[in-house]
Amino acid sequence: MKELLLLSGLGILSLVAEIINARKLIYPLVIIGLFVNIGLCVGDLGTNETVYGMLKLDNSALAFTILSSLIALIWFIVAKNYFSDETNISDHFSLVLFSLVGVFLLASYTHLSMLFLGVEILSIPVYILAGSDKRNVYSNEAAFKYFLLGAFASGFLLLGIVFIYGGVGSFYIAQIAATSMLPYGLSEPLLIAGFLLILFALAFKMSAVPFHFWAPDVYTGAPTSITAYMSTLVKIGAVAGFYRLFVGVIAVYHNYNFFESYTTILLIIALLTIIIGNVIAATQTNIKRLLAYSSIGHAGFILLGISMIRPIVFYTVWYYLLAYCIANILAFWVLIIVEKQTQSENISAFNGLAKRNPILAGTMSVGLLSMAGIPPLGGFFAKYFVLLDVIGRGYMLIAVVVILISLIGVYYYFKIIIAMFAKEPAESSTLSVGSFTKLIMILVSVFLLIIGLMPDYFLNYFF
Amino acid sequence: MYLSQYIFFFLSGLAIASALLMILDKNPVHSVLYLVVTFFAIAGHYLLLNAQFLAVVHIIVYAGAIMVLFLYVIMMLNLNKEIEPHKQQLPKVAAVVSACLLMLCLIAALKSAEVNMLPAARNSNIGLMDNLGKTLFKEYMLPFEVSSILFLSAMVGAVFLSKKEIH
Amino acid sequence: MQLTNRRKVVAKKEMTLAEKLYLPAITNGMVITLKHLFKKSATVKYPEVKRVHAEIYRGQHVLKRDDNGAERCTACGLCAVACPAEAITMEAAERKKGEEHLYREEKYAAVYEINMLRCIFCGLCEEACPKEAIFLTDRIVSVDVTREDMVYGKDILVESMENRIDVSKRQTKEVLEFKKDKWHFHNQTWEDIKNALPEKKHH
Amino acid sequence: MKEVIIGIPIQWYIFLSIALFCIGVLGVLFRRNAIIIFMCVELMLNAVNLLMVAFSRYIGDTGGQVFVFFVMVVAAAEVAVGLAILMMVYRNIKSSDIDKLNKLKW
Amino acid sequence: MLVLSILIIPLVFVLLIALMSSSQSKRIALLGTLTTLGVSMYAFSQFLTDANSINLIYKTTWIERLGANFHIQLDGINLILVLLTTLLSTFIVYSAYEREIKSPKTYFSLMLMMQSALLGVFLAKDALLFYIFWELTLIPIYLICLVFGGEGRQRITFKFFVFTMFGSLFMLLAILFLWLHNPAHTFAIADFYKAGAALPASQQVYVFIAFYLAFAIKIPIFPLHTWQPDTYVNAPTQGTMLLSGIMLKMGTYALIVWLIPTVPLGWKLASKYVIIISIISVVYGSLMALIQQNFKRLLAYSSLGHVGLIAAGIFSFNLQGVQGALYQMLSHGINVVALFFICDIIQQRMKTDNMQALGGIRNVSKLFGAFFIVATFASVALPITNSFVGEFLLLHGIFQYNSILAAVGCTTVILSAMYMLRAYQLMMHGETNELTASFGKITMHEKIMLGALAILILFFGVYPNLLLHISEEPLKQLIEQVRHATLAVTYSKF
Amino acid sequence: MEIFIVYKIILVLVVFAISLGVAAYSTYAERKVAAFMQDRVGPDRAGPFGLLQPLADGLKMFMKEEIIPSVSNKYLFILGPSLAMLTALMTGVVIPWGGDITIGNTTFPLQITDINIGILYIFGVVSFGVYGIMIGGWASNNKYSLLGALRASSQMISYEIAMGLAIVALVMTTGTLSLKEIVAQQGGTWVNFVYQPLGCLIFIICAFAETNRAPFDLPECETELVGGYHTEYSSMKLGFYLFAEYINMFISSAVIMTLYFGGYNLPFQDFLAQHLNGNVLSLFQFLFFFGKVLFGIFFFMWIRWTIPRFRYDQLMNLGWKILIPLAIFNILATGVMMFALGKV
Repeated sequence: MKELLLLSGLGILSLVAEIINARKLIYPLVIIGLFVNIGLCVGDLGTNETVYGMLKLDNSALAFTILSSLIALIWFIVAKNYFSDETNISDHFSLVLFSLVGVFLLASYTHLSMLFLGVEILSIPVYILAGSDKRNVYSNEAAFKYFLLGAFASGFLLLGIVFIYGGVGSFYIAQIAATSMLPYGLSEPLLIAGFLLILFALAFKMSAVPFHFWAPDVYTGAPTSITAYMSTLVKIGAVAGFYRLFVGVIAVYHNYNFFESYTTILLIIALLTIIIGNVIAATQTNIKRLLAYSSIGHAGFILLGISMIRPIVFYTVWYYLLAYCIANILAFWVLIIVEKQTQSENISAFNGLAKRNPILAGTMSVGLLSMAGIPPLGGFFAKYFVLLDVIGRGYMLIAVVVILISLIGVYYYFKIIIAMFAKEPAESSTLSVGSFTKLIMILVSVFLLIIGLMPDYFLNYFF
Repeated sequence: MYLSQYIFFFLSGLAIASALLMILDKNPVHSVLYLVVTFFAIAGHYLLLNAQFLAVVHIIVYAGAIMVLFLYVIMMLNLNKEIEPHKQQLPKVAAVVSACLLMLCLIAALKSAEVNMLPAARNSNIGLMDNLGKTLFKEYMLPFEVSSILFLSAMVGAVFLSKKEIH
Repeated sequence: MQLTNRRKVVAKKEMTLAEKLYLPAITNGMVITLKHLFKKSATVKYPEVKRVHAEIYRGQHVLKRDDNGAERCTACGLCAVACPAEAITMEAAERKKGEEHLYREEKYAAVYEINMLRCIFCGLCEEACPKEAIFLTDRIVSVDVTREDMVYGKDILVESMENRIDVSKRQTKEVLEFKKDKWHFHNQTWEDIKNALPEKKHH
Repeated sequence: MKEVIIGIPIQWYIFLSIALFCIGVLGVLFRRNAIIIFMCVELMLNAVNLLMVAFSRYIGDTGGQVFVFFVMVVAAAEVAVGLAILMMVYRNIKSSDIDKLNKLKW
Repeated sequence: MLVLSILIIPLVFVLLIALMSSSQSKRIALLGTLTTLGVSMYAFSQFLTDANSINLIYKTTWIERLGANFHIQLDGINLILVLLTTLLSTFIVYSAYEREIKSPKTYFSLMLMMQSALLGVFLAKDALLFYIFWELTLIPIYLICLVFGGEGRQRITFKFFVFTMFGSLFMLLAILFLWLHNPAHTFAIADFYKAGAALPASQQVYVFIAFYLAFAIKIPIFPLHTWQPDTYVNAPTQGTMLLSGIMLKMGTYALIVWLIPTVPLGWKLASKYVIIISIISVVYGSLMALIQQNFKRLLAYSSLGHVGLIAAGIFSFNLQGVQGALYQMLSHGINVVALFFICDIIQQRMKTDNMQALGGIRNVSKLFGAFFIVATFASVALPITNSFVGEFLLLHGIFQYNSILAAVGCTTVILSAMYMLRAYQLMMHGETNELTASFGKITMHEKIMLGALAILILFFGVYPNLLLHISEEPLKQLIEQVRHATLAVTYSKF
Repeated sequence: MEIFIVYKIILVLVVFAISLGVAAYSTYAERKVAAFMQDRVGPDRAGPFGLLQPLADGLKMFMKEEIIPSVSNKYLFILGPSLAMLTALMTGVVIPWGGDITIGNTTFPLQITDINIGILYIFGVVSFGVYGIMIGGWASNNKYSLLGALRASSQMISYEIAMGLAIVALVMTTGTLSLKEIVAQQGGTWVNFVYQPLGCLIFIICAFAETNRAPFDLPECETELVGGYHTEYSSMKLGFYLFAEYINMFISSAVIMTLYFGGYNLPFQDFLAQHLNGNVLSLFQFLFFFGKVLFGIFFFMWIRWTIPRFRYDQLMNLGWKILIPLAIFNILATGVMMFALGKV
């Protein structure tokens, strides 16, 4: 409850700040607020607080909340430029914070209404943010496509929810789990259809493969800061939402026949996502688009992780998200800086970055290496945990395929690294960034290294 | 045949027919009006299901606010021209086929579905204001509060998007 | 220079709270309208009740005849020149033998038209006429449905001997004085002009 | 068959809702005019609402009907945002044909 | 703690380099490698006094939920490799001491990181840790090659990277597989041995293949070697030294410690084929070396031949073979560093390493010629050079396994003599031409470097027992363990 | 049962007739009131005091030429005024016109139907009412009509919100949505206006806006838009629009009186009930209520002929920046008061 109040309070506060002419205050307040939020979550660990019976702040919920707050914190530092426009500053702040509320709800819901509201609260501000570069046709188009398809997907989400409701007679996850265990199969068709539809809808939000068509366009069209937001926090939200449903209903009774086949569908989606995301990413020359497809590939990995979840192993997804988001946001950070200076999103804009600013190149490399899954960065363990589950379930062939596909990932990430380190820059001037930015960049990179070196240290808090 | 069945078929026919007309009519204004008719048919179903409160709210929200907004935008942007000159047939066919497939799949899957009745069912007054209010403000307090955030963000967003930029 | 004390200084000042509320002002306005509800109506129900005209009411024109029944107008055109609305047109003609009883002088107006849609009833024509031929009367110009019908010709304008229009009220002493004032050019006869000219030497 | 309303089994409502929903889906896929697509999405939500109310009535649980409120809330919010986006797009490209929004390839 | 400090000291010096000015970085780097060398020597002495000293083990829980420990230990087998690494690192850093380098801070930091990672690979006693260090070595060497390498480096280094990555991912799969079939769910090497040996034969073969892919690419062995010559040629000299002097040994070391004892049955079933492949690799490498025109490329192929023999010796897996392999790893490292340094000197001065264009350098610099001939003899494995001991033991081991294969393997001695002497002849003898006349004297720095290496070559050639003695006992144990496992399974099969 | 249905049908017809009649005479009354306020006489030719004027006007409407512009959308052009009329007439269904009439043992309430969500019903119908104007304005295919329609819709939607919020505050105090119930609650000492003065004010203002009456008659303001949404209309279709406006006014004032000013309750009702026959009392109640409603209509006219029309931005400012916050404040204040008085 405290977290919810804090986040929404911050959002409202940033609206109020506009009225009382305190725009300068918003930024530090938000940063402090997010820190406080992390603190509150850490303090709540183990309490299992329930809010009106609709939310349950168990450890996994808090873990996702902490993750989202952390990423949001970094994002706010990364996207500082995005908030430089004085006229709209409080709008942007409040929208971002409100969508964080959505993430929180998705991370902790125990009732399907909160799933639905969470998805919407998460999405609606992002629709707007995607179009926040109002006079840019690309941004418009991004917002527009994202909105139309998002609304379309929420229709499916709702249909799924209503089917489950019809089959169970309740929206509570615990009840759904209990009912789905019952032997008689009268309501089973409804349950199956419902779960499938919810899967499709959330797969859409996660940009998993048959539902991924929006992602590259939207990611490319939206302002780069917002793309960073979408590819990290929105994904956290969607994954957390799906994770809760899956763990709460399916993983608890994973021996039940129906859910095995459900897992199979999930597995197919995940595999397709990994393959298509990575293969198409390898053909891209626009970095935003490349990162978009790569994030599709990572979504596939996450889905694979979810589909393999067993009641005892809960942490893979969280850890994957942690590593992926930090790495991704680092890459976007550098992209934002480079894009601002060169006005280009092409790989060639990165030519010789190592000469122009070694810190930027280093940071980008750390991010990309982590996403490529090179130890000892966080991305390695993320993939490692997933693979462990996959092999543990006996899907050896899938593991082999996934590993081969991730080599493609190595290919396109290294394309950028080669450009940075081995190619000659188009212009020889150095690309300077503030010392504070440098410091944070190094800190975050080191953090990514540390979570790779000591994954247990972070996981033990929550799982 | 019972009276309720006649009513059901009438309303369903109306709803489906006008929904189809909505997507088939070239003129957006007509589409809006057909959709309004569909909404009225659905409201009729609500009444049939003894959910008067919801029926009225449905009319107020959908017919009274949302569709008016649509109409407003169509009129303001002058979209009544037929902007779809012609497009390739293939996507159209694909659209029809996939939608029909979806329908067939769902119907086939759910033809034997049965709702899971709670023991305390058969309370026909659930649609009444009192019961709804009690549920809303006791059990569903949090979603109620949270939806205010949703509204706030939608409001901020809509204002932000339609604000003219000052240069 | 302040002529009246109705002048108000209109300035864009910050409104007080009471003014911002508008409600007192609205109530004020409503009280005013309510008061008018009980005021005597100012309407005159026209066909039944007619309002008395002023003595010098300027209504429909008349072209006078002299006591012998001859038209006074000589088509000099001064009225047309004087007319600010350019409502008057005329065509002059020469009097033939045997028409002396009809026209007072050698020249007369064969056509004389006043466009009543243009006329503003200012009375300048009356003032300009040197022959006391045209007068505005207290008759009301009736309405009509076509433009053509609103152009009055001599058939309407010239008075008939049976039903002569009394214009004596318009020929008050002052008016007559005025009409005779030689200072005005149009009141001067040819003789007057000749007399006024300096004497010329005759051979 | 459990029939709460005389003569109407729940399947009828399920079928009706699915039909309406699929018409909505069809519209989304079929039409190119953004505003119509948007309306079709509304139709989909309404089909769901109808089913929700029907279920709620047949189950005898108030929750479903309350849920419908939230769906309406969300629909209203979506409309506000969606139309704002539509206006913004229109301002730039003077059309609401989604085929004209092809600057970014799919 | 002592053993941990071996890992950490280079990293500390990396930090120091980052803090100091770039002109200081080479000194700090050298200091770092010397310190590490000193510490490792101290550890060596500790080991000689008490092989089970607490100082030589560092173990702490790392990822509890996976049963992964941070376990590093100095034992008789990896001691040689640790010494090799610290020793060669010193030389490698020193070899860059008087070279023009674009950004020395980065260059030397990367080298120190590389050293640390390599030490990690050799010291790790935990599969996951091993894997991570294994992968970790990739990044610094990749960057060294990419940033400081020659023309066309982008494509070539990338090929190198993808090849090794490809292999190591299969190793990861194998590790995961073993972990899952390990009832204790740990990564400890002892548990791995148990778990691996308990697998049915067919699965052992799969695991063997997965591991083999990773190691064979790294070594490299014949069909998987295609990344090697180009990379060697294009990498900066220090990179080449690192690659050929130390990194190759990761693969061979892993064969001994991680592959064969883990899946003994797999080895049993596959050894025939892999030895044949290794021998093919030997012959192929030597023949290719024979026809090269460029000295560096020649060295690359010769390296392929030498390590092929090492691999063959390991796969024969008897005491002589494995001991020979271990000893040859050390020797080959020293030789290769020496040769590449010589190559570097030539390239620096002549701007080419095309042997046909050179000649008569000996006439210009006698001392250089002398050093060159020592290195050449070492590479050819003449007695009293270090390689002689190693190759002799290797061939002996292979002979025990299969005499025909050994005979074929013996050709390497002849062939290497042919190509090395040819190279020496082409470059050193003959008329001094216009180009080589400008060769000049070798500098003090080069003298020190080459002198020290020559001393080492002779020292290890004369006094091999120092190291052979140390590795004997643990290797015997290992071999016995493998033999036992294969026997037990074979009997149970029938 | 059957007699009940017959009774309902009769009642519907009566309410229908009354609505139309009142609307018709409202046109007359409007002109008269305007005349009086401007010190004029007003219509007085047709019949005594011009009382037959509405009939003459109606006749004129019927006799005039039907014009449907050729570029217009025919069906929608006709649908527009029909919808306007329909929604205007539908509202009267839930208003309680008086107490019950007892004949024999059967009780006939003077209300067509007492649905438990009466206020919402009215609200729903009103919110639907905007379609008539929008469709008509759009179908005319005329700039002025379209502008009028757009103005109408945005105005009505904007003011509906404040109206709804005002009603929320009222419902908080009454605790019911049934109009009959609300009227019954005001039978005692105080009418709701006493509890909800601010809400009442807001509701009245919004009612003005919803009926498109001055000072909110921007959709049809002659000086700017010729005739607004009904520029292209003539004959009885125009008549429908005009009629609908007057019916709306009638119903609005009936609703205002019901919600805030005691409905059909008589002063000293309890005292009178002891001395009068129930049916007679109901008759008195009806008459009293009708009187109130007529006063309401007069009030509408009074305002119209007093206050000038708003500018469009002023209209929107008033709606969004003043009325809505005020209504929310009203809800808050009501809640606080109820909490303080211990009525929650």
